[in-house]
Amino acid sequence: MARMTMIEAVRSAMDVSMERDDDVVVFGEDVGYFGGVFRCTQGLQAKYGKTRCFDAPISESGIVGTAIGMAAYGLKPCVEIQFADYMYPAYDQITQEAARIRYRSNGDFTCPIVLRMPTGGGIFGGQTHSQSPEALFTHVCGLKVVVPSNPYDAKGLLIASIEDPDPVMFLEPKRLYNGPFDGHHDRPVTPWSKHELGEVPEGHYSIPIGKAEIRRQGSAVTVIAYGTMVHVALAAAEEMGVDAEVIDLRSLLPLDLDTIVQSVTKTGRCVVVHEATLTSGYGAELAALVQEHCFYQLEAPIVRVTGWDTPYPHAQEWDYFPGPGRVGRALAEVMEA
Amino acid sequence: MARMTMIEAVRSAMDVSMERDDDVVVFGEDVGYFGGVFRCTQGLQAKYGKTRCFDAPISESGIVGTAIGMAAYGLKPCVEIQFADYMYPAYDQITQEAARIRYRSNGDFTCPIVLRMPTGGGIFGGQTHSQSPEALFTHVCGLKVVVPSNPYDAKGLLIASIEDPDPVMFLEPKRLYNGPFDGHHDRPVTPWSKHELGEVPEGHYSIPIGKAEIRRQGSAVTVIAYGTMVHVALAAAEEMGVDAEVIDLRSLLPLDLDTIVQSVTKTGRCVVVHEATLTSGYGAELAALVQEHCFYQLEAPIVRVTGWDTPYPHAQEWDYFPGPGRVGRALAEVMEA
Amino acid sequence: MIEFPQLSLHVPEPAVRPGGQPDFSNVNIAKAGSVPRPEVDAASEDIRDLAYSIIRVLNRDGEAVGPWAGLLSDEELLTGLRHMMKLRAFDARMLMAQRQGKTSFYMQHLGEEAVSCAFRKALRKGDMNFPTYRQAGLLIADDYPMVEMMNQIFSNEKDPLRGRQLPIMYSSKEHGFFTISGNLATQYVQAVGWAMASAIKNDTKIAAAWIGDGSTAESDFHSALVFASTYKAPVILNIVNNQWAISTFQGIARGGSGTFAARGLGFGIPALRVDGNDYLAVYAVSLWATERARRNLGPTLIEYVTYRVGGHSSSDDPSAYRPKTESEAWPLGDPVLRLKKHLIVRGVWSEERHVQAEAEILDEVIQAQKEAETHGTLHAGGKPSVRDIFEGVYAEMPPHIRRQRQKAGY
Amino acid sequence: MIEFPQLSLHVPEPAVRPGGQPDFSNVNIAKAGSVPRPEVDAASEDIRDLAYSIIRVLNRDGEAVGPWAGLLSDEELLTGLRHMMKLRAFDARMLMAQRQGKTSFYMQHLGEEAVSCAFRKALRKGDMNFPTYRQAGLLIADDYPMVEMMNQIFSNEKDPLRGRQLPIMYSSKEHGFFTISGNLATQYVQAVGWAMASAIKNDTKIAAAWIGDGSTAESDFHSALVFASTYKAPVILNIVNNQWAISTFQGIARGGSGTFAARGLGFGIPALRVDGNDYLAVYAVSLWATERARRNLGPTLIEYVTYRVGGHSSSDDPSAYRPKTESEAWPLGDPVLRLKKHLIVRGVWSEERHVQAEAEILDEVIQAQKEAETHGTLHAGGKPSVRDIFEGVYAEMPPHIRRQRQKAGY
Ligand SMILES: Cc1ncc(C[n+]2csc(CCOP(=O)(O)OP(=O)(O)O)c2C)c(N)n1
Ligand SMILES: Cc1ncc(C[n+]2csc(CCOP(=O)(O)OP(=O)(O)O)c2C)c(N)n1
Ligand SMILES: [Mg+2]
Ligand SMILES: [Mg+2]
Repeated sequence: MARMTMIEAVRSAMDVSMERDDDVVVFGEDVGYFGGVFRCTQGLQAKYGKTRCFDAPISESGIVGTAIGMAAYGLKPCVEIQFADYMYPAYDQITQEAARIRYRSNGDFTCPIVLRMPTGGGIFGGQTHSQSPEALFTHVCGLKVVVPSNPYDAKGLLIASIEDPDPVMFLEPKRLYNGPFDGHHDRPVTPWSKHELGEVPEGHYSIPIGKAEIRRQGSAVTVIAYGTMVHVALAAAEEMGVDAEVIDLRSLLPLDLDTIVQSVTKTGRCVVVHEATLTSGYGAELAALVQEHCFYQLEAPIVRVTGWDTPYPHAQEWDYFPGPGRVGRALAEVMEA
Repeated sequence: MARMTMIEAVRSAMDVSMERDDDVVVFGEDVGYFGGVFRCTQGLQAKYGKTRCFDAPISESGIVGTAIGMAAYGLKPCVEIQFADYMYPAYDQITQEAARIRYRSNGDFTCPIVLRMPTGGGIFGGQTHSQSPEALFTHVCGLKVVVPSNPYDAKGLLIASIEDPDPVMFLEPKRLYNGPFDGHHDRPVTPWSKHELGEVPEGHYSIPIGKAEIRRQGSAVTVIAYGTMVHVALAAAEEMGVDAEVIDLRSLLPLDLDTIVQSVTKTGRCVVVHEATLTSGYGAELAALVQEHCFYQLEAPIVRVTGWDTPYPHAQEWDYFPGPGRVGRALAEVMEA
Repeated sequence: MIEFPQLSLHVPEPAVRPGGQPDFSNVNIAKAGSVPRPEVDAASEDIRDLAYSIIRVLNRDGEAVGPWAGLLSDEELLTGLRHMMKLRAFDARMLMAQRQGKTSFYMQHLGEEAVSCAFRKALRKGDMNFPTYRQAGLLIADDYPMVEMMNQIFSNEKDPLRGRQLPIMYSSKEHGFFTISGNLATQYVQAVGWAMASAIKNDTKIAAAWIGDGSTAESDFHSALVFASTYKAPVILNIVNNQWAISTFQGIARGGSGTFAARGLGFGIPALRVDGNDYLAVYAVSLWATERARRNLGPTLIEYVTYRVGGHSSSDDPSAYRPKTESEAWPLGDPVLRLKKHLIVRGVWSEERHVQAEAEILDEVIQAQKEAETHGTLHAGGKPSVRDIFEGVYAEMPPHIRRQRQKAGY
Repeated sequence: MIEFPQLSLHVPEPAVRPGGQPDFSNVNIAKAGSVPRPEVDAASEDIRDLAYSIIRVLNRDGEAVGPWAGLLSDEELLTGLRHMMKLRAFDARMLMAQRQGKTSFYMQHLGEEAVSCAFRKALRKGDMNFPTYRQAGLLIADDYPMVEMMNQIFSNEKDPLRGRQLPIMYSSKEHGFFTISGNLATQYVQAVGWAMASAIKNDTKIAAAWIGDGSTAESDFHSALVFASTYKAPVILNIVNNQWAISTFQGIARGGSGTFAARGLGFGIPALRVDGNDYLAVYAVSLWATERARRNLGPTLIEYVTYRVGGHSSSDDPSAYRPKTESEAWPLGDPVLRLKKHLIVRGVWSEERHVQAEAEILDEVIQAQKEAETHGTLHAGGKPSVRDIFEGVYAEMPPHIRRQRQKAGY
C-alpha cells in the first residue's frame, strides 16, 4: 500500500474514477494545465486530455451551472471550487437547482455532481480562505455533505461521492492536506506518511456515505467531530486524560445518528466540536438530535466548542481556532457537570 | 389608531421612514410604478419620486450589490426581494459583503441596508414561492434577522430595521399579510381588522430588534415560534387545552435568550416550531441553546415541529405545513414525557 | 478646475402608462425580406448588424419574401398553424380551469405561440431544451400528450411530477424538455453545460437555452454567455423579448444597449433578431442557428421580438401598469393570424377550414381535459400521495427522511 | 436529413507554455497616436472601434504623440513617475518582508504600476474607488501614508483594521478607497450602487469600479454593467487585463470576444482600450471617462492592456504555467522605464536623477518599514488584541458575542 498525503489521496480518487468511467470529468479554476492551487488535479489533464480535465473561467455559478447541465446529459462532473469561501456565487445553483432536480422532475432528470472545496482555517487565510460553510449545505435537502479527516477516507469517500447518483458537497479540510493537524500550531507538523491513515490503496475502493467512524473508544464522554477537529479532539482527550469516545462523522448529511446515540447512551455526556461559527452551525443540529434521542441518558448539558460568531480573523487566527486547549476545557466542564 | 393589514403596515413603515429621512430609498423588482407584486410599496413612487422608489432589473445580486454601494455612500436602502426563494443569487453579496463590511474595514465603511422578503408557504406557491431561509441568515454573523408576526410589530420592527446601522434581513410571512392565519386552511380567514395587533399607529414608532414577546402566558410548556407559527402555536395550545407559554421571537438574530430561559426555567418543557425544513433549521439552534441553559430544569426532550426535510410540495401543501394538528400532538407528547 | 453640474439618476420609463395612448413608434421594424441571410459559418464580427435589425419573412400581404423564405412545405406550415392554434386553445382552457379553482396557477403564451412552436421544428430527436415557463409550444409541437400536461397542471393522481411542482413546470426528458425551474435564468447556463457535455462525448446532439427579456439581467445569463463563448458550445441561446417582465418594461433590463441581441456581441457570439410573431422567420433563423451548432461552429444568440398579450400569469392584471389596448397596437401582429393569412395567400387554407380547425382543436382539448379530470384536479378527486412528499429527494431515502415519513403517518 | 459530423469541445490555450518561446505576435498593437479621441459626449455606437484598438500616447522613441497627448505638465509627470517608483519599491520590500515571515501574504503590482497611479490623478477628493487587491497605486498616488499600509500588512498593534483582514486588503474612506474584498468581483456592482447614490443625491462625486481580466467572468460583472447601463450611473468600469488570472490565461475568461472592452458594447456602454503601461495614455483615457461621468453622460468601460510580471501572489510561482521569460517579451514594455524615457526626452529627467530618486525612495520605504516594525509584525512585537476579534461585527455588540468574548477571557 502507498503512503499518500490527503492531496495525493484526493487526486488518486479522481484518477481512479476517470480511468474507470469515461463520463467523469474534472474542471474548475486553475485545475487544468496547472493542476489546481493545491495541486489536487495535477497530471489529470496530461493523462485524460483537455476535454476531460480543464480550466474554467472564474465563475463559480457558471462552473456549477454547467456541471448541472453536464450531469443532466449523463456525465459525472467532479468540480473544484478553489476555496469553500468562494462557493457563494454558486449557492443558488447548488441549493435551488442541483439539490432539487431529481425531486422536481420526479427522477426524469438527476444531478450526480461532486463539488470539492478546500475548507477551514489554520493557514492564515483570513476571512476569505478559512470558512467552513457545511451548515449552509446541511440545511438543504437533496444535498449530501461529506468531510473526510484523513487520506484513506478522503479517497474512499471521494470515489463514493463521484459514484453517488446525487449531488455531494465534498469539503476538504485544507489544514489536513499535509498532515494530521491537531491544533498545536507551534509544534512541527507530523506528515501523513507517519500516520496509519496515510496508507492508501492505489486502486479503487469506496467508503459508504453516511457511516461515522469511532476514532477513539471511551466511556466517559462522547466527542462528535469531523475534519480537522477530529485530530484536535483526539489530542485534547489524550492531554486531559479523559476517557473520551471520539466520533468522526465523515458524512454530515446523511448522518449516522445510530453511532452517535449508541455512544452517548453509553457515556451520558457529549461535546460537539466544529470550526464554523457557533450560531446555527452544524453543532446546533447535533446538539438538538442528541438531546432528543438521549435525553434520559444525558448527565450534563451538551457543550459546543466552535469558531466564534465573528468572521475568521487573520492575525488572531489561533485565538479563533477551537484548539485542543478549548476542547480540553470543554471536556473538563462536561465531566464536572 | 388605524386598522392595517400587514401589507399596509409594512408600507406605512417605509412611508414614514422616507418622509423622515431623505436617505431612505426603496427599490426592487416591480416595486416602482406598480408597487410590488404584494403591493407593499404602492404609492411610494408617486409620493417620493422615481429616484427614491424605482423598479430594478431582475437581478437580486445586482439589487443587493448596488444597495451595499448606496449604503457605503451614506444612503439607507430598503429593498424588496420579490420572494425569499429568490434571494439566493444575492447570497454572496449578503453573506460575504453586507455582513462583513463593518468588520473588515473596522467601521471605516458600514452597511445599513434592509432586505425585505416575503417568506413561508401556505399559498400553494410550491417549492419556489414558499421557502423560509432564515437559518441561512442566522448562521452568518454580521446580519440581523427579523420576522414579524403581526401588523403592529411589522411596522415597528421595519422602522427599527431601516434605522439600524447594520444589515437586516426582514422576513415577511406572506401568509400573514391579510390576517392572523393559524393553519386552519379550511376555515375562513380572519382579517387583521378584527385583531388587536391590526391596530397600528399612523406615525413613527419602533420596536427594538432583539426583544421577544410573550403572546400567551402559561406554565406547563414553552412554545418558541416566530412568524406564522406564532398563530399556529396559539391555536394549538387553545385546542389542546394545554397551559402553554407562547413566545414570539420577532428577532432571531440577535436572540432574546433571557426571555426563553426564563420561560423554560418555569415550564420545564419546550416545543420549537418553524416552517423551514428540520435539519439545521433555526430550531436546532434554539434546542441547542435551551438544553445548554435549562438542562437541569428540563423534564422532557425538546421537540421540534417543522417543515419536512423535503422541498415544499405544491399539491400536498397542507401535509407539509406544520399546522395546529402537528403542533398539538407535539404539545401532548412533551406533556406526557 | 472645471466645475461640473449636479448629477441626477436616470430611471427608464415606458413610453405610455395606463390611461395613455399606446405608442410603438419607437420600435424600429425592418421591412420583411430586407435583412440578408449570411452563411452559417460567417464570422460574428461580420454580421453584427443582425443584432440591431429584425429578420422577417411574412410581409403585410401575407407573402413570404426575402432570403430567409422558402424553407417550409405547405404541409409543414399547416402543421405549424395547428400547433399554434392548439397551444392557444390549451392556454384558454387552462386559464379557465384556474379561474374555476381546478389548479392554483397558470401561465399562458398568448401572442408568443410562434416562438416555441417554430423553434421546435428546427430541433431533432435527442436535442435538449432548457425552457422557461413560457415555452409549452416545445411540447405541443413535439406531440407531447396534452393529457399529461393537464395532469401536471391539476396536480392529480396521474401527475407525472406527483404534485411536487407548480402547475406548468413540466419535465420531459423524452421530449427534450428539461425540468422547468421557478428560479429565473438558472437553466440558461445549464443548457450550455449540457451542450458542452455533448461536445465532450463527441455526440451530435445540441441544446437550446431559453430566457425572457427581463431575466437577461440575472447573473446566470452572463455565466451562460461566458462559458458558451469560451468553449464554443453547441447551444442556441434564445431570448424571448415579449416587451414585459411582470410590470417592468423591457427598458429596465435592456438599459442603453438598444437590443437584447446586442448582448451577444460582447462575447463574439453571433446574434440575430427575429420577428417572433412570424412563424416562417422564427423557423428560418432557428434552422440557421441549429446548423451552426451542429457544424461545431459554436453558439448563436437569438432575440425573438414579440409581445405578451395576456397577463404575466394568472395572478397578474396588466391593466395596472400598461394601457389596456396596448397589445392591439403591437406592430408585429398576431402569429396565428399572420400564418393563417399566409396559408390562405398560398392557397392551401381558408377562413372556413380555419373555423373548422378551431372547433376540432377545441374539441381535442376538451376531450383531453375530461380525461385528465377523471384523475382529479387540485382540490377534488385523485391526488398524489403524501408519500410522494418524501420520495425522490435522494435516489435512496436516507434514515432521517424515512423517520419523518413515518411521523407523517406514511 | 443532413448528417452532421461529431461535435468536439473547444478548450482555449495560451500560445506558449513553459519550455516554449514567448510569443505575443497575436497581440494587435496600434501605433502610438493613431487612435482618434472622440468628444466625451460621443454616442457609444459611434465609437465601437475603440473597444478593439489600443489607445497609446508614448511611442518607441519616448515621445508623446497623437490626440490623447499633451494633458500633463512636467511637474505632474515627474510626480507620476515618483508614484510608480514608490509603488515598485514598496512592493519589493513587502515581498521581501513576506519571505522573512513578517507577514503571511503579499500581492505586488510589478509591471502594472501605471494603471492605478495614473487613474488616481483623474479623480477628485470625495470620489470613491472600489478596488481589487492590485490597485495600491490609488493609495500611493493619493499620498496615503506607507506606514499605515505596512501596519495593515504586518497586522500589528497599529493596524487600522486590527488584524482582521488579510495583508494588503486596505480600507480608507478618506482616500476614496473602499474596503477590499477577498471575494472577486463583488465590489464591481457596489461601485455602481455608490455612483447611483451620488446621482440620487444630486451630488457631484463619481465612482470607479475595478476588476481583473479573469474576474470579468464572475456574475457581479454582469450585474454591474446591467445597472450602470440602465441608470446611466456616473461610474468608470475599469478592467485590468494583465493577461493572467493565477495560472489561467486571459483567453479562458475572454472567450471569443476579441477583447474585454467589447463586453461593454452589448450594454451600449462606451468602451475604450488603453495601453496600460503608458502613464500618459492611462491618464488621458481616465480623464475622458471621468469627465463623461461628471457630465452625467453615464458609465464608461476601460480595458487596460498590461502584463503581470510577478507571481499572482506570494503563494504563486508562475514558471509552472508560463515561460520564465514571457514578461521580457511583453510588447508594451515597462511603465516606469517608458515614463522615465519620456521625461528624459522631454529634457526634465536624467539617468542620474533617476538613480538618485530610486535611492531616495528606497530610503523612504525603509524608514516607513522601520517605523511600522516598531509596532510589530505578524509573529513578533505588538499585536491587535483578542478583543478585536469580537468587536465591530455589529455597531453594538449583541449579548451572544459578549458571552463569547468573555468565554475567550477578554
Ligand atoms: C430569481 C427570480 N427572481 C424573481 C422571480 C419572480 N419572477 C417570475 S417571472 C418574472 C418576470 C420575468 O420576466 P421575463 O424574463 O421577461 O419573462 P416573461 O415572463 O416575460 O416571459 C419575475 C420577476 C423569479 N421567479 N426568480
Ligand atoms: C469568488 C472568488 N473566486 C475565486 C477566487 C480565487 N482567486 C483569487 S485571485 C484569482 C485570479 C484573479 O485573476 P484576475 O481577475 O485576472 O486578477 P489579477 O490577479 O490578474 O489582477 C482567483 C481565481 C476568489 N478570490 N474569489
Ligand atoms: Mg418578458
Ligand atoms: Mg489578471
